[in-house]
Amino acid sequence: MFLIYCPYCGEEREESEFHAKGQAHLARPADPDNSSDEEWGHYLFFRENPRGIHHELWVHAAGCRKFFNVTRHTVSYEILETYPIGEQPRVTANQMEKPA
Amino acid sequence: MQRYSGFGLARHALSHHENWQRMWRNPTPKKAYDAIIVGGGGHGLATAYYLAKEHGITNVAVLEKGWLGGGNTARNTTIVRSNYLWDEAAALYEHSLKLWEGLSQDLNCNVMFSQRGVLNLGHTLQDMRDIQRRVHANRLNGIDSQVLDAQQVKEIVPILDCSSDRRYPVMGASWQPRAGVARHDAVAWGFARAADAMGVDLLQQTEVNGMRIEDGQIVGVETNRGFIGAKTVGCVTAGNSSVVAKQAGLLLPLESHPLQALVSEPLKPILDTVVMSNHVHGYISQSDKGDLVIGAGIDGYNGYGQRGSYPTIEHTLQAIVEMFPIFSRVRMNRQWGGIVDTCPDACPILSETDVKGLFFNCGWGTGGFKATPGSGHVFAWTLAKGHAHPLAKPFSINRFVTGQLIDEHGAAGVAH
Amino acid sequence: MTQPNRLAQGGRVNRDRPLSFVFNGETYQGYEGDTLASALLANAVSVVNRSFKYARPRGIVAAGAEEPNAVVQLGASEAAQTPNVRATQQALYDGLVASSTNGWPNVQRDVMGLFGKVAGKMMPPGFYNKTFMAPASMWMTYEKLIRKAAGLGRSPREQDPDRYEHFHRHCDVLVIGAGPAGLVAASVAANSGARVILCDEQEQMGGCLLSTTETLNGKPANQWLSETLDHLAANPDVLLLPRTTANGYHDHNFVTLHERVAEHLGDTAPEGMARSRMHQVRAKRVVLSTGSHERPLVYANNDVPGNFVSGAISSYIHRYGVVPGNQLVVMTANDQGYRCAIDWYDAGRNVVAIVDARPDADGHWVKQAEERGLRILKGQVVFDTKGTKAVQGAWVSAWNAERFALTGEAQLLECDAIASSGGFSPVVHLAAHTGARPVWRDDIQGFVPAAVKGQLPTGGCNGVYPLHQVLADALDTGITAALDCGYEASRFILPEVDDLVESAPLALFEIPHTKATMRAPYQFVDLQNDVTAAAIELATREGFESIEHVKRYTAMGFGTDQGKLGNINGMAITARRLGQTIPETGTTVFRPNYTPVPFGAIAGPHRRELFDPKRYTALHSWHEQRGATFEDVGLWKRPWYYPIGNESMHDAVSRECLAVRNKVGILDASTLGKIDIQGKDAREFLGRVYTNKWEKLGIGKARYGLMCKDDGMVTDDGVTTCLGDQHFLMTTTTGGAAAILEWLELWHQTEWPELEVYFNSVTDHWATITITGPNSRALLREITDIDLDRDKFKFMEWRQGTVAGVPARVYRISFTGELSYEINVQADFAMHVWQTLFEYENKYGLTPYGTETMHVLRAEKGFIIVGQDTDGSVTPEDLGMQWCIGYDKPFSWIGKRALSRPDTSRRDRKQLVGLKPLKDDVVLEEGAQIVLDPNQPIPMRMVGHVTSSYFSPTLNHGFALALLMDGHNRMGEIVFMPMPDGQVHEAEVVGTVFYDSKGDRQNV
Amino acid sequence: MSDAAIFDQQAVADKVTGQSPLHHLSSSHKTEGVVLEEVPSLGYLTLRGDANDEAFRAGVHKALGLELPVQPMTLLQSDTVSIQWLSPDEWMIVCPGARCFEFESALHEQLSGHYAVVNVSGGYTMLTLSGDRALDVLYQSTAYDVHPRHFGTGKAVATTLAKATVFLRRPDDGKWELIVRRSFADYCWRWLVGVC
Repeated sequence: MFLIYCPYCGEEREESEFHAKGQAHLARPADPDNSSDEEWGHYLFFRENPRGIHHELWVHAAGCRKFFNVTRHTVSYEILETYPIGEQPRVTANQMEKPA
Repeated sequence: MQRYSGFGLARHALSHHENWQRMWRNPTPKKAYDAIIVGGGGHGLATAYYLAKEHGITNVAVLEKGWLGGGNTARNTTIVRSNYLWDEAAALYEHSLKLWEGLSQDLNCNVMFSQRGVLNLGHTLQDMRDIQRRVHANRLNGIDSQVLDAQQVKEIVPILDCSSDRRYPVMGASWQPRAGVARHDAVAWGFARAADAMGVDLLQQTEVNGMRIEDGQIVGVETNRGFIGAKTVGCVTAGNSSVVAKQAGLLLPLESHPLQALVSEPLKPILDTVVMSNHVHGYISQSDKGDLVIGAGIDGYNGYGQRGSYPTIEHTLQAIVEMFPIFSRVRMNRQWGGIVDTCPDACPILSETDVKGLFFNCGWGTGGFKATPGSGHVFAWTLAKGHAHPLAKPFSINRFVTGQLIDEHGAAGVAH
Repeated sequence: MTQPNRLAQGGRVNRDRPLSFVFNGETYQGYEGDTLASALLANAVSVVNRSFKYARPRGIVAAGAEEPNAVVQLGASEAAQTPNVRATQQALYDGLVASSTNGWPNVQRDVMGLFGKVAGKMMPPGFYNKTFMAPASMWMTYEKLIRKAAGLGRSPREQDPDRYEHFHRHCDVLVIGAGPAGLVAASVAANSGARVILCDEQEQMGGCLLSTTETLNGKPANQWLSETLDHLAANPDVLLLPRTTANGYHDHNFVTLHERVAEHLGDTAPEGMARSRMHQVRAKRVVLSTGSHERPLVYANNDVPGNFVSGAISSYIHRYGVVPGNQLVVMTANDQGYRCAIDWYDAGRNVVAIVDARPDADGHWVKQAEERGLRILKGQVVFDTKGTKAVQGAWVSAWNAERFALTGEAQLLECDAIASSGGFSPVVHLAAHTGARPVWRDDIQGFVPAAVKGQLPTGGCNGVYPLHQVLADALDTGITAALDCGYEASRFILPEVDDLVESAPLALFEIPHTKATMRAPYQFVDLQNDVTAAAIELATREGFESIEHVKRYTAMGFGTDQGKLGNINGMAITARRLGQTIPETGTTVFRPNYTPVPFGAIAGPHRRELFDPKRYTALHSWHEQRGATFEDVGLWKRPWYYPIGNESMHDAVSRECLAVRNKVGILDASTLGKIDIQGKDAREFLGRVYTNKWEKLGIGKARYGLMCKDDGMVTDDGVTTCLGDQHFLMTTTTGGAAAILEWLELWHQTEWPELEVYFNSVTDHWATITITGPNSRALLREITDIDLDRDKFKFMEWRQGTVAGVPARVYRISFTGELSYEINVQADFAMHVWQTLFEYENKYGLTPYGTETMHVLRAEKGFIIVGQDTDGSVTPEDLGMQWCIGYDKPFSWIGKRALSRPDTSRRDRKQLVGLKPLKDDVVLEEGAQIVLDPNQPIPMRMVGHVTSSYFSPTLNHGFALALLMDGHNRMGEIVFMPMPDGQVHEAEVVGTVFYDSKGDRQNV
Repeated sequence: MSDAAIFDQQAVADKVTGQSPLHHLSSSHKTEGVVLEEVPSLGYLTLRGDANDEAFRAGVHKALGLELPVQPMTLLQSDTVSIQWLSPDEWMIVCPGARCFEFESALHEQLSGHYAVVNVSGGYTMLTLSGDRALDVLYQSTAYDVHPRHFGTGKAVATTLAKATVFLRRPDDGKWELIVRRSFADYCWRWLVGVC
């Protein structure tokens, strides 16, 4: 079970207080009405699903109710950072070219 | 291939079992094959088997990065059933169930397919509406399926607590008598042995780490043992499908999640059928060895770790004790996790891709084991003909663009 | 009663407290402090079980968690039956009743044993997969027979009378294993100020110190042990947990500990006490001081009762005062075997010989043995056992290690016990639970834990064995743990111990036989699953080259002991057959649990009424008193219907329906989700999350809204009210409340943070009482100060005032099609308002109704229930709700784009229609599938299904809603529903509104 | 002041008494070392706003006579009112039920711009836990670390209580406050009694 640092509460909390919400930084097409079916389909369904560094969205459901981003390794399950919505990750797969 | 039989076993016993042949060869890779299957799990091995058997294509290699059947084939709860809601899914799983019914004889390997029936319990009015809907659809699709009331459920599973004062009393169930369980490892070994016998090269410890694509056509794969050529490549890598797809520059509508299961210590026979509850959220059967084999839902986050969170196990056993209070003193022996590749509509992908000659068979999510022979059968057809088998056609990747999803969520319950 | 193997003195048992127990129907005596295993051995009970596959007689081989054979059925009563209890870990209590799990008619004379002898050769690994295939039709019969032989113990048939507790724990340092290493590490960390938990699976803390003859500070180990434990116990920030097994090590240093609180006290826990307790521990650092397991050696017939691992014998002597025999042969490849022989000799029994596979051992313990005049056979091995139900002798021969062959003449040493030691395996199981593969170390011929953040293996678990080194290693570990947790490390003075020189161990796992492996008598590797060296050899012959394949093919390590004794031997044997080293062969993966844990302990208090929360409205006690039956909707308990006397559900619902249509009904609608929305962009936000328009909704008005996900599928609906220009109250479905609030926050926080809006749940705050029916205005008028004039308070408006003296908001909205008022009051006052309304029960014919009547009434009006009439594959257009879609809204609201995808814009999608059965008395079955041609063969082409279906007492016929392919273009057509009994129901496709299609009644 | 629609929801006629969500159970439970009690009929206000906005903080101070806690997981209290930090833009105000509208109005009086005050008094009830074994009850009920070293006086968190949620507060050394949702109150009470 994970121990997740909530960037708003400022401390590590048990996984049972959170919900995982999938891939982070998903961009809704800026002009949906003029986006193609492919673009819309990709936005809705297609995901990176990496084996390794994953940027993902979580919500502190039983705590402060805030959404935030987590950079986590999907094999070791190590959490490398958490950061508020609107910020970019400091740890990325490119920096961490170590194989899983 | 050396035939297996009771008589053969006796003969081998007399020679102290010193003359058994290998189940499969350990070949060195050829430079090129007519077709390559990436992934030596149940589905991949079944694909190779049916390619050879039904389509006469035997110049085939199965590339497995670890050991045969070592992924989800080795890490599931062995349930086989076909009572899916939507026509497309029901047809595919029923096709598979029919293959299961003759599989031991076909492969000359007893996969111990035990048709002991599966109950899907209903605990709320909406559960029962969903069950009725699914059973009606099953019946008109030619699938054995019926609705039982709580009393009938109790007759089939006397140890199930059907009393009305439970938090979620049993209101009824759907019942598929032809469904059951099978011996998971033997399925992989049986397909492997039969495919090998027809000339398929099973290459273990062979990891694909690149796809060679020329002018939009696949021409082979890069592996830790060098380049291996083929103009037809079928990827059957379950939880790792997104990783393999990325090597071909493709993105898939998949997320890989840990799915956990557990077994009790072995017990004398006490549970003769498979009991699943979507609402209370646990499912259980008893293996031929006596273990209670128990599973539940997937963890919410993406993971390739073959392990999951403790709360999932905790909730699962709460569900089991809620349904079977007499199991409170039975002990959990071991838990494990698989990596399930889930699709947004809880249905698989059996599909061509934008790369000519490159096909994907993935997205089986939590329900892949039961589909093993059917999946291999239609995927082999697809690889042999170069386009989707009629049963595979609705499961194209393109459905996520057109919106023609086959949404088995809820309708099929926990899709195991 | 005598205990022939009990020493006159010694051991840590309390001879003043004799305990009586029953095993396989015979009554025996043991002492307080015994385990069931030590008591059985004291009473010279040698056969405790029959093996799983070959039904061979089996005895106790070990003294702890690694025991594979002594797995028994416990319990004097049916409810207390406990299967598969390991006798070596079960404390003896007075009145304990246990029996062997296999053996018929009894464990001494077992019919299956005969079968095993005759047919054993026919049962190599994988034999099931090679047989029972013909004829195919017979398989299920064969399987029944196979299953009869399955299993060890049996499940109880009655409910467990005990309860189980859960404790959440947090600490700086969790120390697992209270042997010398754990005690030192815990003491150092605790002295430094850290919060420490120290657990140990045994009845008493101390680990090997409980049975060692070594001295600490020149005194028996016991003195240092009790001083150290006393010191730890006195520290308020230290939690000592004996009888507590760390069974699972999960991510981020989350460890589950199972504390057996009352299992040693009796069949059931004493009043007020839990049977066991799960501690869920989150630790900053985890010290693994789990020690090591001694490996037995693999030789022929090494399963005959009387074969032990050597350290177990020392444990039985020192801890329980039990010597399990008179004549001992020791088979060893290291100095441990000598210690066992010395203990045996010092206990006054005869050591026949120490057989040492090494040609030249001369360490401290060897000298000690020589001083006692013990016979030592160097460069020799025990390769076979004489005896079936008890050891009668050991076959010994010289051997050549390099050629792996026996060289000399075999000689039989008569004895009644054989102790073997092949060396030690660090207990790495926990360290492997989070996925880290153990690392092989040649110098200790064993696997040690891989380096993992936050995890500190020490002592035997880290491959450090001599006591003085263990203590030093643990001191370092304790300091590291303290520093890691931010404490300044404290001083800790290690006890002085002798540095005893040991001779180098030999890497020995299996012993050759005079016959080839396949022809030799069984050489057991995994005793519980009857896996032999020959089985492993056969597996490799058949092409199983991965250790995982070997494990799965032979079932090695799949037992309840998870191969603690056998796995490393099995890997070594596999490696030899494949011509590989052990590290090349690799390990299998250890998984939780370390030792099995009862389901009940894991489930904890979350049972029966506490399995899931039951959510109640403020009016629940009234519903109960009125005799309502309840429906589960999400976690809520909602009144389903209110039967009077012996009324059937059908009659009750008919009565309730007619009351609403003709007089007035009352419904507790408090479970609807309610979200308070405020901010200058609240209106804009509503426009983005709902399909319809909101910019013109005035203060005092309410509007129905439909919500989609971005795939265009309907996900929720409800009425939203404009309270102020920037203040709205949204209602959601009962089941969707929490998810919709999170959904709104998701979009606000991640996509549109620039919109100024706040969402707050007020679901629990407001109680909602719906009164509906032609008499509702007159009824409400009796107790409100709100002007209910039809033109002043119109349909889809709300007013503020008092109802029954309580401040209230009243909404004039309707889910029944009748004149309706929804009275919202702060929940504390709901009961008062409700009861005041019931003062007018007789005057207006006020009738409480439940969800079933609500469903009938809303369906008569064609109002959908999201989740019943929709299933995640239905668009607003499919529902025929184009009136609720703002195609021309400036912002591309959630779900809009998806509606123009090729599949969602198809004209022949499944669409919501009404169905009127051609026979009035037919009520279609919900879920029934619709076909156009009832005479077609199976598989039939299905074109839709019935989503809602009821009998309407108002219309006096059945009616239904259905999703039907191209349904909107099929009005007037007849469709068919073939039923399992052969009947085919026929129905006409009609509109979805069955009653008051102009909507006059709600506008009166 | 926003245009939010507010009214005195507590202003009931004399004969009307409110009913706590635990009215059907006994209002206190005592076992060895633990006292569990309900404090019914308190006033609860959810406050939303920008903690970085000085005017907002000042307005709250003026309205309630208390600083707005801006440090995560802190609780500030006076004789009549307490404010619990819930998130960077959300606070829970607890006061005597009869004064709830007074404080609600005062807040609207003092605040402006983007903020919200929502009366949620009907939605919650407060349980208190005291006694030597109170910690043992909490250890069994929440995965949050309630050890005094980690959970000092003046701390307050939103976390889980068995399968429900709770606002857990430690207003003074001898007492724990548990604010639970109305519809879950029966479950929470039964759970706590079960583990006492």
